[in-house]
Amino acid sequence: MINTKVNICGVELKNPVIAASGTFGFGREYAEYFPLSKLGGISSKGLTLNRKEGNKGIRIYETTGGLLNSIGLQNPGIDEFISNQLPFMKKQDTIVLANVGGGTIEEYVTSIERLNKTNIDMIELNISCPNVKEGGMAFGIRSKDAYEIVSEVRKTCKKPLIVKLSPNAENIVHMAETCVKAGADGLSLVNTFSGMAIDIYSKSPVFENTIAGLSGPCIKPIALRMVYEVSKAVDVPIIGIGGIMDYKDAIEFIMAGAWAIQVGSGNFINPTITLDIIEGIETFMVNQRIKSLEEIRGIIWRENI
Amino acid sequence: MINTKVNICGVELKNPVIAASGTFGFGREYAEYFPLSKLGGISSKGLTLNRKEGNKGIRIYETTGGLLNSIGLQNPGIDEFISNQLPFMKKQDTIVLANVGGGTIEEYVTSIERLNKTNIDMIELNISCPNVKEGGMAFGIRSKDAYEIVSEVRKTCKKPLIVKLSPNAENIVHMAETCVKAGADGLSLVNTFSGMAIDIYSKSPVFENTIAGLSGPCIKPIALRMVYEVSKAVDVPIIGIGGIMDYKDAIEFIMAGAWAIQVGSGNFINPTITLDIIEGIETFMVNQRIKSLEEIRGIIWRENI
Amino acid sequence: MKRAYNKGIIHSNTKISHNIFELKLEIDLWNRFGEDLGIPGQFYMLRGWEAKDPFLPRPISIANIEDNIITFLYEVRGKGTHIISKLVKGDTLELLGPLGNGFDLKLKGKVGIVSGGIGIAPLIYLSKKLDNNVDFYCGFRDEVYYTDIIEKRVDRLFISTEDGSQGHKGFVTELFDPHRYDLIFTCGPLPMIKNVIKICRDIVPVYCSMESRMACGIGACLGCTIKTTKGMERVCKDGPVFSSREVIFSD
Amino acid sequence: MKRAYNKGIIHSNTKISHNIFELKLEIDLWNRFGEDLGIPGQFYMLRGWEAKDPFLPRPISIANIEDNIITFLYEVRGKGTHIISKLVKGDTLELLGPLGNGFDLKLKGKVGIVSGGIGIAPLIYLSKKLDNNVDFYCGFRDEVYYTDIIEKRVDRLFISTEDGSQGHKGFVTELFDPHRYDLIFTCGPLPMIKNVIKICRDIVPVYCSMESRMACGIGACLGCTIKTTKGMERVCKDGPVFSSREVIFSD
Ligand SMILES: Cc1cc2nc3c(=O)[nH]c(=O)nc-3n(C[C@H](O)[C@H](O)[C@H](O)COP(=O)(O)OP(=O)(O)OC[C@H]3O[C@@H](n4cnc5c(N)ncnc54)[C@H](O)[C@@H]3O)c2cc1C
Ligand SMILES: Cc1cc2nc3c(=O)[nH]c(=O)nc-3n(C[C@H](O)[C@H](O)[C@H](O)COP(=O)(O)OP(=O)(O)OC[C@H]3O[C@@H](n4cnc5c(N)ncnc54)[C@H](O)[C@@H]3O)c2cc1C
Ligand SMILES: Cc1cc2nc3c(=O)[nH]c(=O)nc-3n(C[C@H](O)[C@H](O)[C@H](O)COP(=O)(O)O)c2cc1C
Ligand SMILES: Cc1cc2nc3c(=O)[nH]c(=O)nc-3n(C[C@H](O)[C@H](O)[C@H](O)COP(=O)(O)O)c2cc1C
Ligand code: FES
Ligand code: FES
Repeated sequence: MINTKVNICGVELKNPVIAASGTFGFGREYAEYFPLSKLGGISSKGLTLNRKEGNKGIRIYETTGGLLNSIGLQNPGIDEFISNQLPFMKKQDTIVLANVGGGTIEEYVTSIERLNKTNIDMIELNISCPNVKEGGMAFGIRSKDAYEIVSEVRKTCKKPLIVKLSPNAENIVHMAETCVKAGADGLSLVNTFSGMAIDIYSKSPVFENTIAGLSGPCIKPIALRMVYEVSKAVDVPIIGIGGIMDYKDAIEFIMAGAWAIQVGSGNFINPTITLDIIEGIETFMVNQRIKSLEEIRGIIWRENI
Repeated sequence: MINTKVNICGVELKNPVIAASGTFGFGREYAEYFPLSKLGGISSKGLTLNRKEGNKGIRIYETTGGLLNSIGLQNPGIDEFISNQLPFMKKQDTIVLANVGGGTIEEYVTSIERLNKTNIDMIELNISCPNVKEGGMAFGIRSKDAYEIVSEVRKTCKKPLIVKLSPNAENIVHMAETCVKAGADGLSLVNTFSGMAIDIYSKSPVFENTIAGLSGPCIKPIALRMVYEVSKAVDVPIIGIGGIMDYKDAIEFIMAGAWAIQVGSGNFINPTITLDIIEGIETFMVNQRIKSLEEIRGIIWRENI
Repeated sequence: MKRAYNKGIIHSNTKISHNIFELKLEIDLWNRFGEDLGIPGQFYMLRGWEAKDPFLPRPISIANIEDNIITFLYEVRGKGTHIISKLVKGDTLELLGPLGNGFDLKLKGKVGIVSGGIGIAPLIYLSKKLDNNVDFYCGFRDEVYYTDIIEKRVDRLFISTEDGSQGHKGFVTELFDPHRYDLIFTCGPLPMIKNVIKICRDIVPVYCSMESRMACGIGACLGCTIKTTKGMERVCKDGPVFSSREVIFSD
Repeated sequence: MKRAYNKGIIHSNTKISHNIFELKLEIDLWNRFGEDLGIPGQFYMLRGWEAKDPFLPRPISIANIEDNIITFLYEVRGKGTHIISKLVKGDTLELLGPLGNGFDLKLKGKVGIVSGGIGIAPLIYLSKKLDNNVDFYCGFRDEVYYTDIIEKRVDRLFISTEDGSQGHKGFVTELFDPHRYDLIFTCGPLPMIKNVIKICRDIVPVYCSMESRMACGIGACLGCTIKTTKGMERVCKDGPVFSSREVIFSD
C-alpha cells in the first residue's frame, strides 16, 4: 500500500498537490470540474486587508513555455474573504491556505489577526508578488526586510506560517534561512520571476507596470534548483512551486527536497491537471515500490536514505 | 536608406547581431553555411589560460523552450586560440570578441595580457559561467567580487572591455554599476541561469555537477527585464542576450536599451538564424521608417526620443 | 460535474476566405451525457497541440451547432490559429467549454446585429437562434464570407467592405440607423464596438461581445477582466457579452 | 556553402513495427544543386514542428537514399519522435544535413555488421553500400523488421530476439565469432556496443556509431562530446562513427 500523505507543520495533507495562489481563485470555478476534496490543498487568491481592483491594461501575455501576468492582486479583501469565500473552501474537505499580501507591516499584521479567528488551516505569507507595490515583493528581495516582516507577523500569527519566497530574492538560500530564523514554520517557493515584454509596433511595454511576473514550465529548471538549494539549507517543510505540469515534474521537486508542491499555470492548460498529477504520483509510487513520499524526499542529496 | 551600424566602445559593427559565446565555436562550423562577414560580430567560445576538457557526463538537456548545458568551458586555451583560431576569425570581415573566463584573477590577467598583443577587437569578460568553478561565476554573484576582478583586468586590458553579467547576480543593476565603476567599457547580459533537472528513475541529478545553465526563449522575458533595468542605470553600451530567436525579439531588446544583441541557443535551431534576424531587423526598419537603431534604442524609457 | 478538456475530431477545416477558416468538429464523447454544447455568444478554449508552445489555449466562439457538430470560424492571426489551420479531417483537437454567458435570447423587439470582420462568428449562430425580426449588418475589410447563409435567416442583410469590392464602401457603422431597432447585438474590433455604442447611446440598448487575452477561460485567474460599472469583470465568465451600459472604456 | 535547414516533403510515414516508423522524405530543392545526400553512418537533424517545444531538432541516421528519397527508420521514444510519427504524406519537415563522418566504405576484408534494436537504421544503408562480403547480425527485443531487405544484400543474416519469438533467443552478441571477420561495424544500445567491443578486443577492429544528446549537430556547441584517446571528441562532427580503439568508456 502506498501512502501519499504529508504532514506539514502539523497539518496533514492527503496528498502533496496544492493548487497555487492566484491560479485557482477560491476554488469555485474548478469545483464545477472536479471534487476539490481530491486535492491536498488549495491556496487562496492573494488577499489584502482591503479589496483591490488590480491592475489596468493587459494582464496576461503568453511567452515561450509560460506566461507573464500582471493581475495586481485583485481580491475582495480579508473580511469579504472570511465571510463569503472561506466557508465554501472549508466545506471542500481539503486543506486551505490563506495567501496574504500587503503594503505595510501593519496591514499584514491586521490581516493575520483577522485570520487567526477563523478556521483557516495555514497562512501563506506572500512577500513576493512582483505586480503591486503592496504585494510585498519589496520584502522579498533583501533578507533583512523579510526578517522584519516575518518576525512581526510571527508574533501575531496563531496558524502554521508558510512564507512564500520570491525567486527575485538577492540570495534565495540566505532569504530562506532568514525567514526560518524569523519564525516561519515552512517555506513555499517560487513565486513568479520579474520579467517583461515589449510591443515593438507601439514601441512600448506590453504591461502598464512594465514589469510582470513570469510563470509556467519555462521557469521550472530554475525553480527546481532553488528548491534544491533551500531544502538543503533549512530544516522546515518546503513546498515546491514553478512550472509543474505533470507528475514527473512533481516527483523532481520532491526528490529535490520538497514536502509538497503547488500547481499554478498548469491549471490554465487543463482545469483537471492536478488530478492527473495526483494519479501520476500514485502510479509512479506503485511502479517504483515507493511506500511513502518521505522515502524519496530530497533523495538526490540526503545521506542515508 | 536605413543604417544598421552600431558603434560599441569605438568598434564599429555593421549590424547589431553577434553570435553568442559557446554556441558558435570559433565560427568554423557556421562558415560552412554562410559567409561570417554577414554578422555584426562573433564572440569566441569561452577561453581559459590553459586548455580545458570540460565536464563529464551529460552536457545538454532539453527543457521547455530551452536547454540546460553543462559544457564546462571545454576550450583549447588562450595560446592555441591565438595561434590557430584567431587568424581564421579575423579573416572573416566581422568583429571578433574573445570571451575570457578563469579561476583566479591572475589567470584572467595573464590571458588578457596575451590577447592585448593580438588584433582581437574586444574582450568579453566572462564572470558568469555557472558550469565550472573556474568559469568566473563566483565573481559574478556579489558586486564586490566583480569589482575586484574587473578593476584588476582593466589595469591590464588594452582592448575595449565588455563585462558579461550573470543573471544570478544578487542585484543586477548594482552589479552593472559596479562593473562600470571598475572600468568596464560596456556590458553584455545575460549569461545562463543556474538551473537543474533530475532523472526520476535513477533518482539523481541529470548533470554530474547537479547545477547547469539555462538558456533559450524560456528565459527571454527575464533577460529582457534585466537589460531594461541595466540600460536605464548605466551609460555604457549594453549588449542584450537571452532567448533571442527572431528579429522581433532582437527589436525588443534594442527598444529596452540594448545597443547590440547576441544570439545563442537560437543557432541550434537553425545555423543561419542570425541571417534571418539581420534581414528581419532591416525589413522592420524599412517598414517602420526607422533610419538608424539609435532612434529606437531604449525608446520605451528614454525621454525626448 | 462539467467535463474538462475533451477531444473533438475534425470533420473539416476549410479555408473560406483569405486567412479565414471554417472548422467543423465532431463531438461524440461528452454529448452522450446530454450536456449542452452551447448557446450563441459562448465560446470554447481550443488546443490543437500537445506541446507547451503555444502555452495557452485559444478562445473561439461557437459559430454553429448542428447535431454533434460544432462549427468554429476563425481568423489566422498568430501561431495558435496557424497550428489549428494546419489540422485536417480526422485529427483531434482538445476543447474546453462551452464557456461564458452568451447572448440573451429572450429579449423582445426588433434586433440589429452588427459585425466587424471575424466578429461575425458568434453572430452567425445568434442569427440562427433568435426568434426576433433581425437585420444583419456585416462589415469586412475586402472579402465577404458566410453572408449567403445569414441572408436566408434575417429580414435584411447589409454588407460593407472597406475597399468597396462588395456592398457599401466604408465602415458598417455608416449603414445603420439605431432608431429602427429595439436592441443591438454586436461583435468585432474594439474601435467598431465603441463606434456602435456611440451611435446607439440613449437610443437603443447594445449588447457587445468583448475580447480579452485569456489564460484559464473559466473565471479563476482574473487575467481577462475589463472595467465595468460593477467593478473589474471577467470576460470569460461574467461575459463575453456585456451590456454597453456596463462597460467602461479606458479612453 | 552548405544549405542549412531545408524542407523535406513526406512521401510516406509508416509504422513498421511496435513503435518503429519508416519515414520517406522527398528532397527536391537542394538536390538540384547536386549536393550529396549522405553516406551510411551520416545523419540529419530533423524538426517536424515550428514551435519552440520541443526546442532542439532530433538526430536521425540515414537508412537509405534512392533518387531523391531519403529513408529514415526511427523509434518513437519521446515527444520529438512522437510528433514526427503523426506527420502524413504531403506534410513538410525541416532537416539539416547530411552531418557527421559516416562509416569508412573503403576498408577491405570480410565484414561483420552487428545491430541492436533501432541501431539497425544506419546499418541498413551500410549493407547496401558496402562492396565487401558481409554477414549481418541483428538483435531485436521482440518484433523483427527490415530483415527481408537486408537478407538479399548480405552473405548471411543472423537474427536474435530477447523473447525468442524469432531467431536465436537472447542477445545478438551471443551469435557471432569475431575470428571470422576482418572488421566489425556496429550500432545499438551502449551496453551492446561495449559487449561487441569486448568480444572483439585484440581480434578484429570495431567501428561503432555512437549516440549522444545533441544541440547544434554541426560541431559548434561541444554538447555531444565523448571521451576518446584524442581528448573530448564531438559525436556530431568527429563521429558518430568511431574506432573502438579511440573511445574511452567511463565505466
Ligand atoms: C471570447 C472570445 C471569443 C473569440 N472568438 C473568436 C472567433 O470565433 N474567431 C476568431 O477568429 N477569433 C476569436 N477570438 C479571438 C482569438 O481568440 C484570437 O485571435 C486568438 O487567440 C489568437 O491566437 P493566435 O495564437 O493565433 O495569435 P497570437 O500569436 O496569440 O496573437 C496574434 C495577435 O492576436 C492578438 N491576440 C491574441 N490573443 C488575443 C485575445 N484573446 N483577444 C484579442 N486579441 C488577441 C495579439 O495581440 C496578437 O496581435 C475570440 C476571443 C475571445 C476572447
Ligand atoms: C547520430 C545519431 C543518430 C541517431 N539515429 C537514430 C535513428 O536512425 N533512429 C532512431 O530512432 N533514433 C536515432 N537516434 C536517437 C534519436 O536521436 C533519439 O531517440 C531522439 O532524439 C529522441 O527524441 P524524442 O524527442 O523522441 O525523445 P526525448 O523526449 O528527447 O527523450 C526520450 C528518451 O530518449 C533519450 N534521448 C533523447 N535524446 C537522445 C539522444 N540524442 N541520444 C540518446 N538518447 C537520447 C532520453 O534519455 C529519453 O529517455 C540517433 C541519435 C544520434 C545521436
Ligand atoms: C495569473 C496568476 C496570478 C497569481 N497570483 C498570485 C497571488 O495572488 N499570490 C501569490 O502568492 N502567487 C500568485 N501567483 C504565483 C503562483 O502562485 C505561482 O507561485 C507561480 O505562478 C509559479 O508557479 P507555476 O509556474 O506553476 O505557475 C500567480 C500566478 C499567476 C500565473
Ligand atoms: C552550449 C552553450 C555553451 C555556452 N558557453 C558559453 C561560454 O563559453 N562563455 C559564455 O560567456 N557564455 C556561454 N554560453 C552562454 C551564451 O553565450 C548566452 O549568454 C546564453 O546562452 C543566453 O543566450 P541564449 O538564450 O540566446 O542562448 C553558452 C551557452 C550555451 C547554450
Ligand atoms: S481567463 Fe482567467 S478569469 Fe478569465
Ligand atoms: S551537438 Fe553541438 S557539438 Fe555536437
